[in-house]
Amino acid sequence: MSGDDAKITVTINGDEREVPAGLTVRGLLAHLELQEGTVVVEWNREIVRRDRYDDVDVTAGDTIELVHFVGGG
Amino acid sequence: MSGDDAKITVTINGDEREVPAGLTVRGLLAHLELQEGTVVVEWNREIVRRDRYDDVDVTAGDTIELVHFVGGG
Amino acid sequence: MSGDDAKITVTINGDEREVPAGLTVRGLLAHLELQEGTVVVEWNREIVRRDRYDDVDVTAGDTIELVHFVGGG
Amino acid sequence: MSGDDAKITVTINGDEREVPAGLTVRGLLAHLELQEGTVVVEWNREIVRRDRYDDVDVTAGDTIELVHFVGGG
Amino acid sequence: MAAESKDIDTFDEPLRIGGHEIRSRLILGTGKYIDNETMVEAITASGTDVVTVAVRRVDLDRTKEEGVLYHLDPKKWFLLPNTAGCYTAEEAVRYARLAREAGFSEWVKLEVIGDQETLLPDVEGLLEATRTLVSEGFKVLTYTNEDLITALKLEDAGAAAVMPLASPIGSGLGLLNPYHIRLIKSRLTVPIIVDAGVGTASDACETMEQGVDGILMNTAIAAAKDPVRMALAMKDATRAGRLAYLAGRMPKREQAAPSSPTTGMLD
Amino acid sequence: MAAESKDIDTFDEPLRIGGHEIRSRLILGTGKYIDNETMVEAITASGTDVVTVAVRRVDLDRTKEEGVLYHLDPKKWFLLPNTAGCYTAEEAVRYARLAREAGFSEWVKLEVIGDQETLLPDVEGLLEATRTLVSEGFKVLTYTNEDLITALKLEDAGAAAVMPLASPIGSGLGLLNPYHIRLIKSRLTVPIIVDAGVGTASDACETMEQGVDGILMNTAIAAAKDPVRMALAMKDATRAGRLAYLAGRMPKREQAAPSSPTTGMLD
Amino acid sequence: MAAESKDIDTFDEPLRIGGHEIRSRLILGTGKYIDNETMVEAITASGTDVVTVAVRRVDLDRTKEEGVLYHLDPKKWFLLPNTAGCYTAEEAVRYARLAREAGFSEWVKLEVIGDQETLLPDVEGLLEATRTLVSEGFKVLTYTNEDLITALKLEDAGAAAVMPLASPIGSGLGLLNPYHIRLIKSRLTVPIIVDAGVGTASDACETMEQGVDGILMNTAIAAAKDPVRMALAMKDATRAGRLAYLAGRMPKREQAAPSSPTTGMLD
Amino acid sequence: MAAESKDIDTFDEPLRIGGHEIRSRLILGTGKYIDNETMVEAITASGTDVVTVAVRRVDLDRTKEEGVLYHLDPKKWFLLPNTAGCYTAEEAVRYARLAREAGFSEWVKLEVIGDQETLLPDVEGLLEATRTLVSEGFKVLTYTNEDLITALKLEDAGAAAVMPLASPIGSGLGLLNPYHIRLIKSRLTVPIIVDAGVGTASDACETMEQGVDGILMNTAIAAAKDPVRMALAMKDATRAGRLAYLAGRMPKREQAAPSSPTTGMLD
Repeated sequence: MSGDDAKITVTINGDEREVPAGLTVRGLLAHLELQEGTVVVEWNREIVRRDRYDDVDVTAGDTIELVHFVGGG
Repeated sequence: MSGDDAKITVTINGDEREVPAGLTVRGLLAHLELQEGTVVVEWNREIVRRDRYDDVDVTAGDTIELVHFVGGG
Repeated sequence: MSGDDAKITVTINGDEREVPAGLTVRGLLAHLELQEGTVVVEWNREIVRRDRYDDVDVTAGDTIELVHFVGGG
Repeated sequence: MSGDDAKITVTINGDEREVPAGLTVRGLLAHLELQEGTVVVEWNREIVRRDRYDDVDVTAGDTIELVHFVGGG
Repeated sequence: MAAESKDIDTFDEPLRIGGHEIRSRLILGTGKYIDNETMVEAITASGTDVVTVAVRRVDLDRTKEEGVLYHLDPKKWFLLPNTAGCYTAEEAVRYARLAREAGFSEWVKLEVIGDQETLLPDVEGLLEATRTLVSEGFKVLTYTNEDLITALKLEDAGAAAVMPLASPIGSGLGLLNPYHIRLIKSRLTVPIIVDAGVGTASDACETMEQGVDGILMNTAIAAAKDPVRMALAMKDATRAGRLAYLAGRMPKREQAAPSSPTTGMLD
Repeated sequence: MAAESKDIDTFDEPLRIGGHEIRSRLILGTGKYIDNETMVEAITASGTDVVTVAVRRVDLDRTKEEGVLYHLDPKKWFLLPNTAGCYTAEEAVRYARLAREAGFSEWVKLEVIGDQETLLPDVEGLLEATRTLVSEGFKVLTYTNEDLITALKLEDAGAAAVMPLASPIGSGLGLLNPYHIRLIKSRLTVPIIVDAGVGTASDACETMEQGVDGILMNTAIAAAKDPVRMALAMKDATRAGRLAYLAGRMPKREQAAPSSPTTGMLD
Repeated sequence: MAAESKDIDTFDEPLRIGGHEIRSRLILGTGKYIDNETMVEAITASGTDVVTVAVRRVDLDRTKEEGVLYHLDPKKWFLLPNTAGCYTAEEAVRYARLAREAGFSEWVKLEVIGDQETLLPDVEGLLEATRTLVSEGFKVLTYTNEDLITALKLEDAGAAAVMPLASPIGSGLGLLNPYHIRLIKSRLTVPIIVDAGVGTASDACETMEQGVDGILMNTAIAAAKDPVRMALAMKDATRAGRLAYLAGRMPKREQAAPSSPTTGMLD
Repeated sequence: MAAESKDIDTFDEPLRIGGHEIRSRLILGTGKYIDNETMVEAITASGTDVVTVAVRRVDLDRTKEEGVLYHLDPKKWFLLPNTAGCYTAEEAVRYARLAREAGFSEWVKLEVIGDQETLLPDVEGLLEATRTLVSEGFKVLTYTNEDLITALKLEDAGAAAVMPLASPIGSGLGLLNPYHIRLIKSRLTVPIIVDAGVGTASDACETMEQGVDGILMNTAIAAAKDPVRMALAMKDATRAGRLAYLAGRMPKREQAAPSSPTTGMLD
């Protein structure tokens, strides 16, 4: 058997979600079909620069916030 | 038969009314149970002074206005 | 002696003035060096249309108002 | 010669003043002809209760503030 | 009331209209009260000396109680009849004559209304009616708008007092145009009594601060949730505004200025 | 004064600050009067129960007459010391302690000024000083600006009353921001006393109509041409505004509404 | 100016008075400018289509340059003669006839002044003169006060436009009485052009927001420190007020309402 | 737009905040529009160079279209992120850092809200967050209240611009306190941009006439019946107010002054 379909649970934008194990932040954004340019990633309360998307691994129990700009005054 | 119960029609405050024939203004006020002190009489567009109440006869077709003071600003 | 230099006195815009005798309204405007187009003539309280400038003679004692447009609100 | 007329210098309400040596706060108020009831005494930045006027000695170099109520909004 | 009287005597003089002297500068209407008891109580609380009344047909079919004289003692209050509801000079003159015949006085509050929706006056009608009534010996207090020119003409016509509005009758919008009210007061010699539009106490106070001689109101008191309490408020507010005008207010400053001494501070 | 008292008892309840009960809703400052006689006469005319005083150095070289206690009987008026002129929390606390030592009470009107030109409060300093003084058992009436958030924090800090300004001290510009004053009143439970900026009677009347509990003023009376008459005007105006608020004003209408019956007119 | 025109065409329709169509809702007077160059520059900057002129005697002793026609090209601007300075209907009619004789049009801005100090109109004179001039075929734009009743009568008399004042001529006090201006607009069908009293751009903007059809001003521009810049400001302000009126403003709220989403906040 | 540009170049200089230059003095929020098309059309009509945006969670379950970047081209408009919805300094700082990470700039419109009902700022939180963000190299535009003292402290703390409110966010109550806005402008050197409360064009015009450097609004346009037309009105009104301020308004006069010559009248 392979670990390909292994899942971990992380908290994204306040909701617990199952995502594939072994993803980097870039992998997570791809998995969620989010276009990198428009999203900012906060990983366990720490902002992840775009140039570090490949260096940061998403592991079980992580708390991730994915934010962008919306209309506001 | 006597004329005691003879009636005439006059217009008082806009309404046609039957009143006994042969009344003076004073008699009319008494007939209508109006207290003289508080009412002003206009008889055929002419104001009737209190001291002339006995001199003015009410005849058929007369137009009479009986007014007094009411609350107003 | 000729009447060429005969003078008459008329009241123009409130002031008595001597002007040559025998002028028409058109002649008067020329005498005063006023450009016809911009002036309106009131002659003895009666407005003189432009087309009648030649018909109206200025005679002694006339009261003439010459008005135009000035800046105003 | 006696020390009766010995003087010390203290700062009262911002001005340096010579006052007799050996005064208590009560003595100082008397010396300044101030009526006790209406004045509050701050001695070296510390408020002196009325019942301690006899216990506090005024010594050279003390900074004393004597305040009262004046008209104000 | 001793204290009260002393205040007035010391701090203000009575209002004079024609020969008449009035101690209170507040005049009240008597319309629109929920009941006659409230009306009398409010009028009493207001301290007014003069109340207005309207001239209307006797209702021959209803109890005779409706007449306002059954509730207001003419010895206690001066009754000032109005010509409310009249849309022509002729009509207003007719009502004024009937009012005089009631025998209380030759005084009348003249109204000639120009428009049913706004109850704004018809100044042409006002001038005509004022001239007629003055020639018949009436003392005419004229309800008018804020127009100085009309006010000057009404004075020339012999009006005993000119009564410009603060805002439309019964609107409670307050003093919409203090500038024009001050203007009228500054140019006329007869008393100026602001009539109609006052909605609450500060409106009355502000109005009197313009220097006018008095205020006439009705709805602001009759339509308040608690008319008697509002009547008391209006009494105080009218006097407050008058006294403030006489006292002469402090100048306004764009900068602040301390109320306590800036000297004598501690080190 | 019987009539007066009856009015109050019937038409309004006393103002309660901390445990204290005050009958008049008008509080007066004692600064800037041309002379002490005028000050006492004006304070008396105003009917106030509470007057503010400042804490300053005794002038050792001048007559002792200057002390305000020589003119104001503490039995007749409650003396409320202020911290006017203080620019830091520490300074204000020092003045408050000295004031308390004078032995009249633990009440203080707290001012921490943030700018000499406008005398506007420093809200950070106010909050710090309020916390300190409350912890030392003072009853603190805090002069502040129109900011609701600061007012809520002052209440949390234990202020006995919150005193937002109508406009800058001594400006006489009147109630610049009724909206925020209403807002503060609607959200706090401690008494709201508008302090500073009132210039004339209608300002006081309008201020009380916002529903606040009282007004504190000084310059409007002291700098009026006739301070005593203005004091009387302010007494009436404050009460008028309060009563109007309690009475509940008529609704405003864009249309007019007749005060006299529209029926019963003649043909 | 392409963008400009597009705006107007898309967002507003032209003002129609009588048969005439005017693209700009701002009408300018031509008096009181420091010099003719500034006048022409300001008028040009304002984008107006119509300017008013006065009728006066030719000065026989001075240079002929004084006539305004030497500076204003009647092909570029519609010249609207006024009857300023006339105190009777008869006088105003005389000036109107002389103005028409100048041959530009039968339009006249009618003024009948009732008082030298305030320059307020004499409404009786206005009505008489309007009737006479209309019967002689004039198109009469009548300067009047804020009185609805007079405005209604002027419309009945045949006025092509009614022009109530914002405040007295040359005062710059702004819109003293928006309520009455709205009232007049709501009841008349002819165009309402507010004439006189506007002092700065926000006055013009607020005036147009009342829904009126246009504004006539003179002193606000001529007496500004920089008339040309103020003319540009007035052009923008007039259009801004008009567009805001047509756009329909947001409702006022006593409570706040966030402009940014309240959901999607981080934990 | 040639004419437009010429006007600006001739009659006003651009607004400078920090190093940045902005041609339009009107800044718009992007919230509360019925749809994105209307938002973009209104923003375009307004002529603004800068629009504010909020930072919120991506909605993982909804279409990706919701992001404002799908509708607003960052090359056309400078995007100014706000910290709306933050109730503490710490929270606001967190949002500001996330916003900067989006990579457009180090600019942020700082909000620290003190109360959910009124959305009024917490000045203590504002000061703390401003100091932190400035130390991290942010350019901070701070939304604050009308308090001069707080404004002065924000400037000391390094704010690039201070943005006092006209009235509460989304209320549309207009400029409640022109006096304090003028005061802040007169005492600070950084740009003053009035933020929140403007309801209609005349509010914007009057606000700019106080001499402030710009206006930020959202609801007044988004919640107008016709947002695009209102956006155009606001563009004109903002410029009109600015130009009127620069032009220098005529002095107000209590008396009238004729606009037409008083000489040269006929006999």
